Order: sequence, then structure tokens, then C-alpha cells
Amino acid sequence: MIPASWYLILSAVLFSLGVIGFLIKRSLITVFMSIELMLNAVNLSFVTFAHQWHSVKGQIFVFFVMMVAAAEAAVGLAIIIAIFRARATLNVDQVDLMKL
Amino acid sequence: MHLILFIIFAGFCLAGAINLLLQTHPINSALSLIVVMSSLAVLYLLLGAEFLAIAQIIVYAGAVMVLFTFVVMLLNVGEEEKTHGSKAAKIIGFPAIVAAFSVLTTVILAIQNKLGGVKLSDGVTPMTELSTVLFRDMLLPFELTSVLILVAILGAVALARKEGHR
Amino acid sequence: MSIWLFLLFSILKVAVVTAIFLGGVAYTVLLERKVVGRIQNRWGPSRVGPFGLWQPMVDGLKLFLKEDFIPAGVYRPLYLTAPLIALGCSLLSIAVVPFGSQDITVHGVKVFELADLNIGLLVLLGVTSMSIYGIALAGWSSNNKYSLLGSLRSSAQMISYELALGLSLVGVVLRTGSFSLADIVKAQSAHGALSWNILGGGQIIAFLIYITAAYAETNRAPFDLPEAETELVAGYHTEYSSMKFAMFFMAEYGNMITVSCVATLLFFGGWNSPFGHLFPEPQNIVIQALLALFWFIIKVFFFLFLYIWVRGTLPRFRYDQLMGFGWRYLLPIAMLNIVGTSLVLSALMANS
Amino acid sequence: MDNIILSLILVTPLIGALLIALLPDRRTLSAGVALVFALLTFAFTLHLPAHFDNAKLGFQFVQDIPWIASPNIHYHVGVDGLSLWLIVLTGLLAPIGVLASWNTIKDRPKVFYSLFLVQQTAMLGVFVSLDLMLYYGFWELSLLPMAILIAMYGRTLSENGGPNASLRFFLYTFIPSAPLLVAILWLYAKTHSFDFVALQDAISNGTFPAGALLWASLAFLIAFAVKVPVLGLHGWLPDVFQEAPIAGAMVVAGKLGLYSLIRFHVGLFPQQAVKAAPWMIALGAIGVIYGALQALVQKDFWKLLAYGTISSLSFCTLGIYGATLSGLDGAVYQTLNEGIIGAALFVLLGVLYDRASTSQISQYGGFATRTPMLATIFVIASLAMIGLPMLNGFIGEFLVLSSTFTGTSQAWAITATVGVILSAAYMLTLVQRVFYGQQSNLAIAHAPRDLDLREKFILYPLVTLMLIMGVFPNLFLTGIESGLRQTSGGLAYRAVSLCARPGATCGVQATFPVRGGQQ
Amino acid sequence: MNPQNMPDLIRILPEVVLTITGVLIMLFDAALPATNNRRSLGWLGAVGVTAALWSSLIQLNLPPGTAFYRTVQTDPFSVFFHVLICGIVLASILLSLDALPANQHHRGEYFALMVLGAVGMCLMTSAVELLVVFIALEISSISTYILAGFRKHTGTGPEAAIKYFLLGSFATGFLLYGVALTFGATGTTQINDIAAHIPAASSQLVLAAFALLMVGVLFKVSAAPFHVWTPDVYQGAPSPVVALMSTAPKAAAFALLIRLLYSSFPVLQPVWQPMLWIVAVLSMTVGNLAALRQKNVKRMLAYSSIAHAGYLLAAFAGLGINAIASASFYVAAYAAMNVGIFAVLSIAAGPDEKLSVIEDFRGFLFRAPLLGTLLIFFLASLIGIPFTAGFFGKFYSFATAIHGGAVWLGIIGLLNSGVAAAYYLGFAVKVAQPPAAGSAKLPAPELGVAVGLSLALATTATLVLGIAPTRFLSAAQSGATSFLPPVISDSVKPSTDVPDLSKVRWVR
Repeated sequence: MIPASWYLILSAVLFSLGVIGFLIKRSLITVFMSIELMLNAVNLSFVTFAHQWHSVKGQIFVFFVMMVAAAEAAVGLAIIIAIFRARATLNVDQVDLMKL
Repeated sequence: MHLILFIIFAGFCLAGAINLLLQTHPINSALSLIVVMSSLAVLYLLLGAEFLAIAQIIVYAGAVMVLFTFVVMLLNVGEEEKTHGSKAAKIIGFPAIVAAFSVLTTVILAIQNKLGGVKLSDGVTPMTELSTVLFRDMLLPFELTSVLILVAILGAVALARKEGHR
Repeated sequence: MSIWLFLLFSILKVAVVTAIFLGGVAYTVLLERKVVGRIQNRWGPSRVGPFGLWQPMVDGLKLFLKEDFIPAGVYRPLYLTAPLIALGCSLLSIAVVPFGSQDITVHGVKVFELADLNIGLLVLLGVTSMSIYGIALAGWSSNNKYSLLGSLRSSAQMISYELALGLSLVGVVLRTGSFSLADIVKAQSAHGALSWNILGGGQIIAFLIYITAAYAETNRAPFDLPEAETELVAGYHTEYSSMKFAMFFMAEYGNMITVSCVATLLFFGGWNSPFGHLFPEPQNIVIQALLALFWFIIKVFFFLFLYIWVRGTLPRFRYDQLMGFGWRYLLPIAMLNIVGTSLVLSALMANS
Repeated sequence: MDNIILSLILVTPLIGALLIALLPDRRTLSAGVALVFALLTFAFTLHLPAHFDNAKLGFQFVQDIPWIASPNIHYHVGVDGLSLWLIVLTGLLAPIGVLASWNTIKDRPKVFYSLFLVQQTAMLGVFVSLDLMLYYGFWELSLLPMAILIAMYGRTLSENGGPNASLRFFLYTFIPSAPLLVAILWLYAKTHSFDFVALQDAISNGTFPAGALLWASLAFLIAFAVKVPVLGLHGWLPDVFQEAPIAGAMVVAGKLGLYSLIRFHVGLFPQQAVKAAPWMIALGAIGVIYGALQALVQKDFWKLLAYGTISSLSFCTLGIYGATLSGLDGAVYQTLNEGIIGAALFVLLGVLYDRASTSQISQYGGFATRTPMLATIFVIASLAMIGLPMLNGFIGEFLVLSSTFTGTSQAWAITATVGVILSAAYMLTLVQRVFYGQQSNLAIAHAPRDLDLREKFILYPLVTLMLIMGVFPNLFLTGIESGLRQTSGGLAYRAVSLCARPGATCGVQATFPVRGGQQ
Repeated sequence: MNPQNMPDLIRILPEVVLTITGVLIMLFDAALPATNNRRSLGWLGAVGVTAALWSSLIQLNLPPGTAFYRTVQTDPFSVFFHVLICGIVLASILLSLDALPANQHHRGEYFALMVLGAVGMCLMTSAVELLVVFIALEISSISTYILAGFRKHTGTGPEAAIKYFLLGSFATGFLLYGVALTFGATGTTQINDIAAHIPAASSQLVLAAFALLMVGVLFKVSAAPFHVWTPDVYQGAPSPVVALMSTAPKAAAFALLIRLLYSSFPVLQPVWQPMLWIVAVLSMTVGNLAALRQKNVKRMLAYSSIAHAGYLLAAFAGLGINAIASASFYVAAYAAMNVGIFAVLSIAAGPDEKLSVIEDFRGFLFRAPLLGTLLIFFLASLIGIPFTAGFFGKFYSFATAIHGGAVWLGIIGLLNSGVAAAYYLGFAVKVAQPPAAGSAKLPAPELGVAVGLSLALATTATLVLGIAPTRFLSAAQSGATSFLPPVISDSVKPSTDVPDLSKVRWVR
């Protein structure tokens, strides 16, 4: 038996790594991957909690998150393709026609 | 047994995630992410979520990430250029992440005893229970997903399609 | 039962199944060459051994001994991993396939199945979806435009047809109420061929969709665009030679066998005899097992033959036709099939 | 009639504005419609003095309709002696403004006249509102049309003069109104009422903590002081005078702010007003001098007029915070004067500007020979501004100065009196340099016309009014005084201030009702 | 199925109508010949949205209650937001009918996305199950991501889309983590049930969950410090889309925020009230100061929308249901004027958005008197000039805050609106300034029927909300009463004291 908190900490670590990836990665597509990593980390939390509460709801949530992630991926990649067509680059720092 | 499996696959997860950050070529990052996702699937199995484990493989590793690699290949995205990123993001971002992470970890460790443990013998969530909740209690979100996917398809077509021919 | 015994049996089973499976792959190749030869009014391989039976061995030896050439400019790590992924997935998927009745056990270990999962069908789908990577990465890492085009085509094609494939299985699952392959077979055992899913289960449309989609999934004719010689040299494995090429080759034929097995299990009653209980069941458990294996192999053989037959007779699709067919016809029909099946099932349930 | 007359006054210009907006964009048409509606409004405002009962206590012509239940906002309007003449004045200035703009507004007259009429409604609304929210609404509403008018019809040729003046005007007034709103909301939070009378009650009953009340009163004070403008907060005025179209400029300063000071600062917060009074008196007295001195050195006559206005408005401040009844009377009277004289001077200078296309005083000279009528009226208006007896300016200034001298502070009164002398200096210098002396090149080159019919039509009534107000001040003062005594809290304020002074009797409170209210 | 014996479908009738409309649009889109200009689809969408609006009014006749196994709840609150969102979408569709460029690709998809996005937005306001909230949020977000990128031939269009998309998904990650922790702490994701379980839960976990949820939600409403996406997205997206996405998804997100705060985490009020205090002050200050420096009109309005989020959040410093009512009212007021101003901008700038900088609008009033007047009118409303929606919204919000004791918040807020007046008025003045002497005469923009309708809708709403807000106010207030205790929980009586939290008092 291992404590459920290990799973949760793993999830937190993965989530943080995802956030770090979001900040340091310089290619739009890897930035997007970092977001997927974050979602996966959250899913792990959900499953752990579902296990802990003996409730199926957590698992159902994960299932829906997957669906949403799939939909998001379709749209996100479509946008990435569009931007590549318009700008011929995926570098975050070069996609800056509008400066903050 | 459980401990060994957990350590192995958690290790894979972490290694994959870190590798995702370190790799400069998108395709390598994508493959690292696939490793993370597949290892997560195993962890789900350990937690008794059999259906989710396989759904994770089918949906994430098998569909979403294929899409990613597909796009990387289609656009022939090269190595990431090492440009200086936004300084502000780093200066504010990293301490924030570290702080948030430590807070989360403290919280989790603080409630460790409440949470209990995970055993291999805990059993697997039966599919029937899963489907009861999914198709009865969660009927509305389930139906709603169809709208979501419809929107996504519409959008993907509208954005990715080259103009000039309808 | 001790865990060690379980491990021992499992390793044994894996070894046997892998050996048989690889042998099956080798002889499927021979079968194909022979049958296609006949279709094209020629002999096929006939020189090595009686009826050319040693031909696969010789082929294997040749591939093994050829120079393992790695072109310059390939992305090595992925170039090397890709064939492994392809073959690995192909071998993995056979693990959940039961070849015979579950009731036959030795020391509590089921003889005819490597892994008994109650979501076996989903695992199959999962492995299938992972197998795309082998091809996709192979094409991309080869740094060759034909390879890349082949692999792009292949990924797109596999994603597109995977949907129809998955949906075609839903009818069967609905009827059985389980994802376990063994359960699915059991549900078809009542009245012989009449209760098979393809007939009594009313899943003939699902079967047709399945078989079409499966051909596309395995990149076989008439959907073999990813490796269309006339357009793309050899598609994704243009740059591969020797054993690495052989791995792709083995993966493809391995997939064919798996697909045939699954078709047998899902639609043709698995190891059940088509005559049901017309004839009395033999009492001897060994004979029983062998009989089941016989029926199973016969059916799988039939599907392999069908594969080859189709390849020998049908022309190749054009790429847009391929995609159009998948999305515009196959997918909606598969959905209608699900709707129809569930309506009928609920009506039946309401009556009983 | 009596109970809807105020609504009628408010709605008439608005209807006019709408009508103009719907009609085609033609100069005479728009201006004509605007004139008709302005005159109509003026006619309605005349109803008020005709039926106003000087003897009656409290607000008259009251209309009180619940508007929004929560927060508790009422459409509550009413008039007392304080606001009575201000309303009439506003009504009078509207047709004059329209006439004054008749020829000068050529581009998009539709926008101009509709905004002008909306502005008219807003100003009238400020004078009649008895619900603080309603009041605040009109107060803010009066800003935007004016700002837009200044931006659209900036008079100088400089590229961004109009827009800059407009922005400055708006921000100067708008930003202080933020604390004002907070103060109003704070009052509301405690009492659940925006009603002027109810709040006056609540404040005098000590519902509020004194410390916070001081801050609230300060918020009121600053918001109004900017609008007057009191010295130190006058930064927007010269620019606006220089840029605003004449019809706008003549109404922008003075009466709104001064009225609000009396009604809502002094009236609501008598005790706090007493605390502020020394400062305000000082500012007022110094303002008189400062404005006059500034006016003396201006080269541009719009700016001269601006500083002159600051100077004469400072009299009003002085009068209000001098805390004597006659001082308040004088302040209100001076406010009316300022409206009339300022309007007249604006029109006159506008005529000059129209003839010679420059506002540099040095360019003028010897205009009197060519434009005798213009010169005459200009001199009369200037004398009124200076405060010559028999003209209206005298009454106001005299009341303020005398009451300050006797009731408040002799030193400040003397300071202010110096300002009066200075005002004579700058006004007469202006007259001298523009109309007399050697004929300038300008006068020769442009051969300026004398006043035409339209201009006479504008100016004669104003001059007449200056004379009437100078000769028969009681015609107006009775009403004003009754208003101040009875309703606006002015007396409560005076009572407080008297009590605050050592050795004073506090008996006044017993003689008059300390605060007004609907009996 | 549910206690009132009401067919569950009626409870989601507007969403059903919207979905059907969206699907119909797509079907007709496929059926129409390629050369068709597809205006009919827009009209179809408009009719569908109107029907949805009407059908959500029908829900008022129902007793408040839940449906679909307690995943949606219709009450006056949800109806208020349904009507609001449908109104916004209606105006945006009408606007798009005339403002889309003639060569716009995928018109059918465009309208379908607007209508289907509305499904998500509407459902967000009535969902009481975090799962439904999540999916509805994704529907609304994804459709707006796509719409933001519709000018894909320009460089900025896809850039806006990708920035919106990445940052939006990033925020969704946080929101989801918050949901996960909430689930972990309480064992439920039913919004109304959470409150009852909080006392038994670990307070640290609840706090962490709440913080993460807030990050996600505040991101969606573009409150500082989670606002960085707003300017770029507004600038790059087509103006008609900005009209939609600056208002409708925000309205939905605010509805969600209100539900979370008052249904799920009322116990944490001592925590969230000061937190929102800070966020409100930060939002308005950052938004206004940044807006002052902008030259691009859409960027300026983007920053101003951040500031407006701040004004709105100020309402939460107020007490009880008044805070909800004033926040709801502010959302409506902001929606009315912002849709209006973007409607004017998109017509003024034309389909190619030629006029982008404030300087470009010089003399616009002289060029197009009606549009110019409307532009100034909406700007006046944004400033908060009385007798416009903006004034009353701001007034009500700050009145509530001050009533709740947050006098400083009121002062800061109103001073901020003074600062804001500077740039709004700067723009208005530019519009009113006579055109430069040598400037080329641009033709006056044309005003179509559809856009006229949309402008009329926005103008009327802005005026009515400013002059006769009583009806809307009482609607908002009756919506707010949905949060009175009996509805909050029907299973377990919520206890209101969490010992270690109630002591927390930061700023007041």
C-alpha cells in the first residue's frame, strides 16, 4: 500500500512542470503540449480522489476532460496551422505583431 | 509490487515531463508526452480506473498526440530557436510556480493522513457503475459534449482549410 | 496458485504464442504470394522445398543477412525506434486475443489466452491507435519526401478509419454487454452459426464496416496508399532495409492476423463450431480444445484468404476517394448501425 | 399646471433636441427650431416668478415621483427663491445663445443645436433637482455636451486647441465629481434616501459621525468649487473661454457651481461649511485680486474676460462664506449679474472677433468711430462689470463687500475692494484700447460693420436687464432672500456661524425655521 | 424525473433551441450553393436566438428548480443571464450580417459558431454541476477562440486566436485543478452541495481549491493580474466578434463566479471579499492606466474592459444579495454599451478594419453624424455619464460597495472612472474634432438594416438601463434572491463557521 498523497504530489509536480513548460518553451506547439501535460496532471488528481472517495464521478470527470482535450487539440492545432500559413513560424517570440 | 510499479511509472512520468521541457525538437517533446501519458495510464490502472487507463491510451496517446505529431510533421517544424523569452514572465512566473507548488505540496502533506492509501487489491471500478453515472446522472454533460465536438470540428475546418475553394 | 507458477505459465504462453504468431506471419506471406500467383495465373514460389514451403525461411535469412543500411540525414533515434514500435504494437495486440474456450485451464491458468482483460476489446483499439506512431515516425525520421507523404497519408487514413472501426464494434458490445472478448464469444455460442453476431446478432453491416475499416487500418489493398509503389516508391519504409524493413513487414502481416482473429471473435463466433449443438460435444477435454482451436484457425484462415483475395482483385483507391469514403459513408453508416442496434435491443428488452 | 411646469421646462429643450436630430441638417432650420424651443422654454420659466409665492415656506412647484425603488431614487423637483431666478436666467440665455451662434456655426449645425439644447436641459435640471441622485445625474450630464461642443467648434485656428480645452474642462470637473458621488452614496448608505430635505434633516439630527461628515462635505465643496471656479481650481477656465463657442462659453462658469455650493454644501453641511469658511473667504478675496491682476496683463481679450470672470465670481464665494444673509443675497445676485454681464460681454467680444478675426487686444484701436453702437453697449456692459451704481453689478458687489466688512472680516473686505478698483482698471483699459485711440490698421482694413439687427436683438434685452436689476434690485432680492431664509439652509448656516462666534446670540434659530421642509 | 414533474427539457429549452438553430445553419450551409452570400443563415441565426431568448423567458413561469439529476438549475438568476446572453448574441449576429467582409470565408460556420457558442455561455449560467460548467465553458471558449481567428488572411488574426487559445487553455488548466481539489476536499462537484461539505473538509485543501478556481474564473473575466491576453485578442479579432466575446462569455463567467462565491463558498467570504477587493482595485487601476497610453482603439477598449471588470468586482464588497444584483446589473449595462460601441466601430472601420488608431477617427462626427453621435453616446455611457447604462451600473455597483462598508474601494473606483474619462473623452473629442484641413475625404460608412437593428438594440438597451432601469433592476434583484439560503442547499444544513478562516481579515 502506498499513500494516496504520493499520487497527488506526483500530480502537483507534473502540473508545475506543465506550467514551467508553458513559460519557457518557445515553440507554440510545445507550449500547447505543456498545457496538455497540465491537463493530464489534473486528471491524475481526479482519479486519485475518485479512488479515495469511492466515487465514480471523478473518473467520469477525467473522461470528459479527455473529450475536451481532444476537441481542444483539434482546434488548437488548426489555429497553429493557420498561424504557420500566415507567418511561417511557430516561434512564440516572433508571433508578436501586437506588442503588449 | 504496487510500490515498485508506482515508482517505475511515476519515474517514467517525471522523466517524460522533464524531457518534454528539455528537448528542443517538438517531435521529441511530443514523444516524451506520449511516454507521460502512457505511464499515467498505468497509474490509473493501479488506482483501479481500468476504463480510464485504456481511454487515456486511445484518446490521448492514440488520437490527440497523433494529431500533434501529425501537425509537427505536416508543418515540418524545426528545432526551437533559442530566443530570449519574456523576462517578466520568468521573473514573476518562476517564483509564483515554486510558491504555488510548495503550497500545494504542503497542503497535500498536511492532509496526508486523511487521504488514506491505495492498494492493488482495492478492486477495479466496474464498467456498469461507470456507465450508470455517465449515461444517467451525467446525461446532460454527455450530450453537451456533442455540441462541443461539433464546435471543434466546425472551427478546425474553418481555420485550417485553405481559402479559395469551398 | 503461487505467483511464480503463474509467471512461469505466462512466460511459456508468451513464448509459444509469439513463436506461432511469427510463424503464422511467415506463412501468411507465403500464402499471399501463392494465392496472388494463382489469381494472376502463375505459380508463385515453388522452388524452395516442397510447394515452396521453405521460401519464408529463406526470405527471412536473406533479410537478416542483408546490409543494414542507415541513410545519412535520417533522424537516427526515431529512425531506429519506429520499426520497433510497429512490430511491438503488432505483437502486443495478439495478447488479448483468446484462441479457445476460457474453461480450459491448467492449474487455474487459462491456456488459450495470454491476458484476460474485461476491457480486451478496448485494449485492442488502444494498441491499434498506438501503432500509428510506428509508421508516422518512420516516415518522418527518414527525411525523405516519399516516406513523409506515405506516413502522413497513413496517419490520416488510420485516424479516419479508426473511428468507423471503433463504432462498428459498438453494436457487438451493445449486444453482449461486455468488452471482454471471451464474453463476446460466449454470447454467440448458443445456436451455432445462427447466433453468431454476423447472422443472428444482425451485425452484418457492422461486420462489413469492420472489415473495410480494418483493411484500411492495416494499410492493405485497396487502401494501401501509404505504400503505393506507383506513387510513393515504397511509402514510409522506402529508406528501410534488412531487418528493420522486415520488422515493418512482419508488423503488417501480424496486424492482418490480429484483425482476422478479431473478426472471427466478434462476428463469427470465435472458436464455436458453426453447427452449434447439432453434434454432441466430445467429452475429452483435449479433443474439445483441439476442436475449438480448429474452428478458430479455419475462420482466421478464411479471413486471411479474404485479405489476399481482395488484394489480388480490387484496384487501389484514389486518396480523396479514400478519405471521402471513410468520412462520408462509412462513419454515418456505422452510426446508423449503432442507433438501429440499440433500438432493436431496447425493443427486445422491453418485450422480454 | 403648477405641478408639472418644472417637468415641462426640462422636457421642452429635450424635445427640441430630438426634433433637430431628426430634421435635415440645415443651418437655418436647425437654428430656427432651436430658437423656437429655447424661447418656449424661456416662456415656461417665466411662469415660475409669475406664480411664485414669496410668503410660502419650502419648495414650490414640487413634483415627487418614485423613480427607482431600490436604490431609492425619486424624480423630485422643486423651486425656491434661490433657484427661481437662476432658472429664469438660464431660460433667458438659451435663445440668446442660439441667436449668438446663428451665423458662426456653419458645420453640422444639427449636432450643435441638439447638444446645446441637451446642455440646457441638464443645467435646468441641476437647478430644480431635489433628489441628490437626480441632481448628480444632471450635474454630470451637463459636462459632456459642453465638452463635445468645445471639441467640435473650437474657435481658434490652432489644431488641437478645442480638443485640449474640452478635455481639460471635462477632467477638471469630472474627477472631483467622483468623491462627490462617493459622498452622496455614503450619505445614502446611512439614510436610504437621496432626498435633499430628508438628508438635511438627517445631517442636522446628528445621524452621521462628525469626522466622516467633514470629509463628505469636503468632497461636495471641491466638486462645486471647481465648477465655479474658485481660485486654484480655475485652470480650465481660460482655455475654455478661448475655445468654446460663444453660446457655450457664456453659460459654462459661475451659476451651476455657486448654486450648488449654496444649496448642497452650505445647505446640507452648515457646520462643516463654517469650518471651511475662513479658507473660502481667503480664497475668494485673493481670487478677486488675482483675477483682476491677471486680467490686467492679458493680451488676448478672451483670456482677459476669463480672468475678469474669475475675479467677479470670487465675490460670490466671498459672499457665500461670509455667512451673512445680505452677503448670501449679494452672492446670488452677483451670480445672476455674472450670467447677464458675462453673456453680454461674450456676445460683444464675439462680434468684435467676427469683424476682425483676432482676439489680440493690441491689434485693435479706434473702433468706436466705426462701430458706435457696439462701443456704447460695450461700455455699458463694462461699467456693469466694474460695479457702477445704477447698474446691476453694483448691487451684488456692494452687498457682498458691505456684509463682509461688517459681518466677517474687514481685512478681507478691503482686499476685495482693491479688486473692484483693479477691475475698473482692466475693463476700462480694454475699452480704451479697443474702441478709442488711434484707428488701427485692423479697423481700417476690415472696415467693421456696426451691430446688425440680430446682434441688437440679443444685446438690447441684456442691457435693459442690467439697468432694471441695477435700479430695482428688490424685484429680485425679495424672492432670493425668502428662499435663503426659508429653504436652503442658509439661515441654519448663519445661525451656526453666529453661535460659533463668541458673544453672539443664538436666538435666530427661534425666530425663523432653521431649515425648510414641506409643510 | 424531478419533483415538480416538469419535463427536464423545458429547463434547458433555450439551449435546445440554440443547438437546433446551430445545426440547421450548418445543414443549410451545406445545401446552399457556393456562390450564395449566406446572409439568410445569419437571419436564421438571429431568429433562432430570438426564439431562445423568448423560451428562456418561459422558464420564469416555472418554479425554480433543478433538472437532469441536479446538473442544471433554472431560477430567475439564470433567466436573467440567459436573456442577456441571447440579447448579446442576437446583436452580434445582426452586426456580423453587415460588418463581415464580402469575401469572408466560411460564413455558415461563422454564424453556426456564434449560435453554438451561445449554448455554452447560456448553460454556464444555469449549470450547478462543475462538470457541466466545465464543458459549457469549453464550448463557449472554443467557439470564441475560433471566431477570434476568423481574419486568418491577416497576420494578427491567427495571432489573436493562438494567444487567446493558449492562455485560455492555460487558465482552464487551473480551473480544472481547482475543480479536482474541490472534489478531493468535498467529494462532490455539485455547486449547491459543496457548501454543505466544506465544514467537514480540510480547510487548507478547500482554500487551495478555491484559489485555483478563482485563477481560472478571473482569467475568463479578464481581471488583473490575469488580463494579459485581452488587448492582443481584441486587437486581432474581427470587431463584430469582439462585440460578442468582450461581453457574452464574460457575462457567463461572472454568472459562474457569482454561483461559486454565493452557492459553493459562502463560508469563505472573509477570504474572498478582501481578495476581490484587491483584484477589483488592481483591475481598474491597471486597466485604466494602460488604456491611457493606447493609440489603437480596440486595444484601448480592451484595457477599458479590464477596468470595467474591476468596477464590477467592486460590487462584491457589498453585502448579500445586493452585491449579486448590482453585479448582474453591471454585466447587463456593460454588455449593452460595449456591444454598441463595437457595433459602431466595426461599421465605421469597415470590414478590413482600416481605421484602427484613435487618430483615424478624427472628424468622424462630421463624416457620419449618426454613427458619430452614437459612438460618442456609447463612450459617454462607458464614462458613466448619467442617464446611460454605464452610469447606473457603476453607481449601483459602487453604492453596494460603499453600503457594504468599502468606502475606500468606492473612492478608488470613482477616481479611476475619472481617469478613464480622460481616454474615453479623448477619443470622443477626436471624433468630434473637425477633420484636418488637408485630409482626404473618406466616404461615410453605409448602414444596413441588420446592423441598424443591432445598433438600435444596443442604444435602446443603454438608454433604458440608464433612464428606466427599474424593471431590469428588479429582474436582477429577483435573480439574486435565488441565492437566498433555502436554495443553496437542500440536503444538509450548511454551517457557516469555519474556525480558522473566519479570523482571516486582511483589508477592509
